[in-house]
Amino acid sequence: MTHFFCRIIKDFRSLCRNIILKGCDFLIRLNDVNKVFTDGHKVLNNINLHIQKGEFVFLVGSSGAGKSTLIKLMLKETEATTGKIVIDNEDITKMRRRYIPHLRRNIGVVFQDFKLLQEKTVYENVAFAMEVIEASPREVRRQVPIILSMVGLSKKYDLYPQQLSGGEQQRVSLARAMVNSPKILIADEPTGNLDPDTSREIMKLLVEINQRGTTILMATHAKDIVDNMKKRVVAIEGGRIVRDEMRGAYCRET
Amino acid sequence: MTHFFCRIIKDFRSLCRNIILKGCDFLIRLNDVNKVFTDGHKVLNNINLHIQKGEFVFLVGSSGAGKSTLIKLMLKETEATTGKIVIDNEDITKMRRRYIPHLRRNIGVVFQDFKLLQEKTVYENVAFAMEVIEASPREVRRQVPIILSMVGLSKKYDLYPQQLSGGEQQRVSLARAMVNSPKILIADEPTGNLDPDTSREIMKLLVEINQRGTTILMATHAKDIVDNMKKRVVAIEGGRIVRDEMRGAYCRET
Amino acid sequence: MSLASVTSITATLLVIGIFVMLALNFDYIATNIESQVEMKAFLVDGLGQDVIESMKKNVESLDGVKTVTFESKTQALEKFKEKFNNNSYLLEGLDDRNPLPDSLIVTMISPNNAKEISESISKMSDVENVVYGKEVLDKLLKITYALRVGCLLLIAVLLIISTFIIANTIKLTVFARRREISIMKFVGATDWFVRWPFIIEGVVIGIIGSIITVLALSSVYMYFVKTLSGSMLGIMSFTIMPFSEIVIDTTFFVTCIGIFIGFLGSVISVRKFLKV
Amino acid sequence: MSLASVTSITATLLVIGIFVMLALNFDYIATNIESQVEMKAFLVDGLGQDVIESMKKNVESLDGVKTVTFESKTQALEKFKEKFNNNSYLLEGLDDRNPLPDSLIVTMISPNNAKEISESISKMSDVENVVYGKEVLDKLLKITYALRVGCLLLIAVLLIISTFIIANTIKLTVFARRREISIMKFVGATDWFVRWPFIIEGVVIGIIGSIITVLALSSVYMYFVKTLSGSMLGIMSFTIMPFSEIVIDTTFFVTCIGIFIGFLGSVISVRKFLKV
Ligand SMILES: Nc1ncnc2c1ncn2[C@@H]1O[C@H](COP(=O)(O)OP(=O)(O)OP(=O)(O)O)[C@@H](O)[C@H]1O
Ligand SMILES: Nc1ncnc2c1ncn2[C@@H]1O[C@H](COP(=O)(O)OP(=O)(O)OP(=O)(O)O)[C@@H](O)[C@H]1O
Ligand SMILES: [Mg+2]
Ligand SMILES: [Mg+2]
Repeated sequence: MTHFFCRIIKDFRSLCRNIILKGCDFLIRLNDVNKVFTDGHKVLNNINLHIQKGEFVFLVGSSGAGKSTLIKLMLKETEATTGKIVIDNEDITKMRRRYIPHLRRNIGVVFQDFKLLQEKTVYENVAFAMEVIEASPREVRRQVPIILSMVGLSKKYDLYPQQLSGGEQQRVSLARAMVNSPKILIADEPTGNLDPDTSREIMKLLVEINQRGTTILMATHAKDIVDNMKKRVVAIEGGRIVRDEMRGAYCRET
Repeated sequence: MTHFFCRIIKDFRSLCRNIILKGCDFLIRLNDVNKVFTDGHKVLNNINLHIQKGEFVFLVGSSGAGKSTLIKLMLKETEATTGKIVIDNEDITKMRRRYIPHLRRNIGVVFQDFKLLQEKTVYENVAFAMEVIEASPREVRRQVPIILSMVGLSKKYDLYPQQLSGGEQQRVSLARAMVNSPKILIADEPTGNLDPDTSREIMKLLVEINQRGTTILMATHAKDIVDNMKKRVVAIEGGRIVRDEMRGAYCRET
Repeated sequence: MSLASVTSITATLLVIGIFVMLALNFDYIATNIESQVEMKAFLVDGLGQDVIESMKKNVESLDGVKTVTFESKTQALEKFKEKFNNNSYLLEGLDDRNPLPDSLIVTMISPNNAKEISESISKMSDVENVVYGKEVLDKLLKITYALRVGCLLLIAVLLIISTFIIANTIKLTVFARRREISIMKFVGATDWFVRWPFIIEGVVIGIIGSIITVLALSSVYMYFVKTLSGSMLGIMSFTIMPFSEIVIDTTFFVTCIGIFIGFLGSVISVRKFLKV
Repeated sequence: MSLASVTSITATLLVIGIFVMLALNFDYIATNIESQVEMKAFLVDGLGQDVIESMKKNVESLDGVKTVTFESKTQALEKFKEKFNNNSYLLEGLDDRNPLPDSLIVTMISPNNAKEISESISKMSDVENVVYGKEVLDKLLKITYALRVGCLLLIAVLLIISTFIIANTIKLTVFARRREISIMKFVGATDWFVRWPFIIEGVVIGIIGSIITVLALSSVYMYFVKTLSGSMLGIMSFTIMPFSEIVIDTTFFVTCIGIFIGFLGSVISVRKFLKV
């Protein structure tokens, strides 16, 4: 009897959720996503995450919690084992291979390991991201220096990644992620190699971009930053979402 | 007249310094080190740094200040333009190429970009550092698991770097740096990808190693950690040492 | 890294080019030798000039006949004497009772037609006998056929081997840039955006390799032709292919192969690393 | 990646191997043909059996002479008849007044000695004349010499080309692992610690490539020998080199080259990336 009652409530709740979700303008929608690696390690466990257009979301969690894996799923860098991932109204789990570039052009990413082209200069690395989406050369020449000065690298434009400090590389990666004004900007630990002052500058920049309408998802370990910003915080632990607060802090408020 | 007087004082001071320095057991000695890159960029400007055996030194400074460059000089990854660098009583600026491996075996390094071998597993990456110094296979089999459990990676021993999270890779790098119990342990941003809890664990580990006699030089942006530890802090700004305090904090105490 | 690819492709094309040249020359010489095969139609004694002329015309009109020359008894004896000047004692007393007949000397377009031609001529009136060294010719044809097939096989094998080598070289070049490719894909580049530069590079490398190869081979060949025409040619009963002729064939062949290999190598090699 | 290196080295060794086999065969055949060159010493008529025997002994004792056979007038005539059976009208009436002399047929160890031998024999008493086709022999020697030099040159060129290809392949393999090498050096590995695995790999690849090449080549050759001995051999006046003989030479040659190239390629290629 209780069992039956429970089931009705459950059904009803999921029904309500579906109605609500359909109504809202969710840019990113993960439903019951699981990720099991070939070695049997279950990295993501039943993830449900919905992010609206224009939100600023922190993704926190201890090292190895599954933050980067979650991001990789959204980029189709790796496939979800089960579940549904909808980005910008497209179900990417069913997406065909040749539409993947299209998906990635809508998402600017600061990778945790930067992923800069070693054979290209700072300028070329950023310009390259524009060339990929077939921007006109004039636009490239106009836009790239602006972005580089925003991240404080105007003077380093013709150095190669090898000749940059860790923090500078990270900022090139950020510049590249921003240059096409993507709908979604995903940043994996974008201040890990930056001193507090530079971090603050970068965060200002992100907030600014966010206010202009870009949805931002940022995985980070920087407690200060998360605590100060008072934005939505999604905490992952052991592959599960353990907390999702609208004006949260790095740690659970006690 | 004043000029002459000044010069005498200066000479006397340098004389004193030399006597004092000779007397002490300095493990790392940098005298008037300059580093100018081929593009004319002066990254290190007249650096004088002396570190005694058993010290724990934080190297702080904003992004691009020259911290990593300083570390690279000590490893002879790059050459000083002028100046003298003495490590463990050997002048490494004059060191011959074939003695470089010997130098590097005395220094364990956590690189800012980890520098893990992609084709080797976690275990092999650490074991490899021991094989290089011709440790016996028995010793390798004994030592590596101990070190891996110290950094909290016992379970991940047979994964490849590609299959690890950023923080886990960082810890592998740390394990590799420690495994040979080097005289000097240099860590470039060893907690950049770690959450506060794991960071604290790692710092505990470093303090422990330090207490067992290893000299530690750690470049970092983690204000909390530096402020909490109350250790010697060397601050670099624009290639110059601007501060060197025995029980310092991340920022200048005001 | 392109340097490695260029030298590899050049090296490979050189090997193929050398072989193509050898094969072309071989074919040229074989054709040459084959075309030297003559057929002799011995005629009955004492035919009039006009009869001989009309016979000549008849023979000339046969399929596969190249030239027809008349050789009189006397001419035949002169030749015979020249040939056997060592054993001159054999010819004593031949002058006054010349046993050799008049004959028509027939050369053919291809020795493969020898049998039919000889049969046709035999059937004509006033022809006593047709001689053309059947066994020798058969042997020659068999040998040249075997060698031609061998040459083609060898070139085919070389082509396969070269494609392997080049594909490997390009694969390794691409492998060395696999990170670059994956990063491009992460930033949203389409497969073709990534592929084009590699393909262009491959084709350009192929063209450069071809040019170097053709230059090297033709200058060496020119040198050969020069030195050989002085010393060796007189000794052998054949000439090697003239420069102007071989250079066109070789250039065409080598350039096609170079471009093809460069293109294919790139396409195949990049494919594997696009799956990101 | 080792797969790429193995196929590259195998491919290259195959080309060289094919050439070595061709060259060995060519040399074998040339030697064979050269050794078939005969010299004929015509004797004055009517010598006794014992005189001829002692002459034979004398000639045999000359430097460079391999065999000496006596051919009587009658035997010579038989041969002559056989040879000219087409033009039999020439021989009418020769039987009763046989103009051919007795002769000694001399074969030589090397045709290079022909001149001296012929001179020595001419000086003997009762020898009328020595014949050995001076011009033909000279031509043959010149041609075989030229072809031998050509073969050696071609193999040398192929060797250089192959070394290039292999060095490039290995260079690219090492290039793809340059990060690995630099990391090893950062961790304190000595140059030799880094180099050894590459060298061993290079040599092993060389050996594997050699084995594959030798197996492939020798099975193809064996097949050739079989089919040829049935059909072609009868046609030509020479045989190709027997399997057992060529296989040893080729194996030796190919293996040496394989190991050498693998070793050298590794050493050279790694060097550049050790400077960290
Ligand atoms: N290909 C793989 N095969 C097996 N396990 C993997 C693979 N990729 C990732 N993992 C595991 O998944 C877990 C989560 O990794 P992830 O990179 O998502 O962590 P993270 O939250 O980004 O951590 P960090 O903050 O340290 O970067 C890790 O424990 C890692 O070992
Ligand atoms: N090979 C090079 N050529 C030119 N400039 C270089 C080269 N290597 C480093 N630099 C410059 O030297 C400066 C100092 O770099 P370094 O890596 O030492 O900084 P850092 O203090 O470690 O910074 P971070 O905290 O961001 O890692 C940077 O501005 C960088 O651009
Ligand atoms: Mg991560
Ligand atoms: Mg740094």
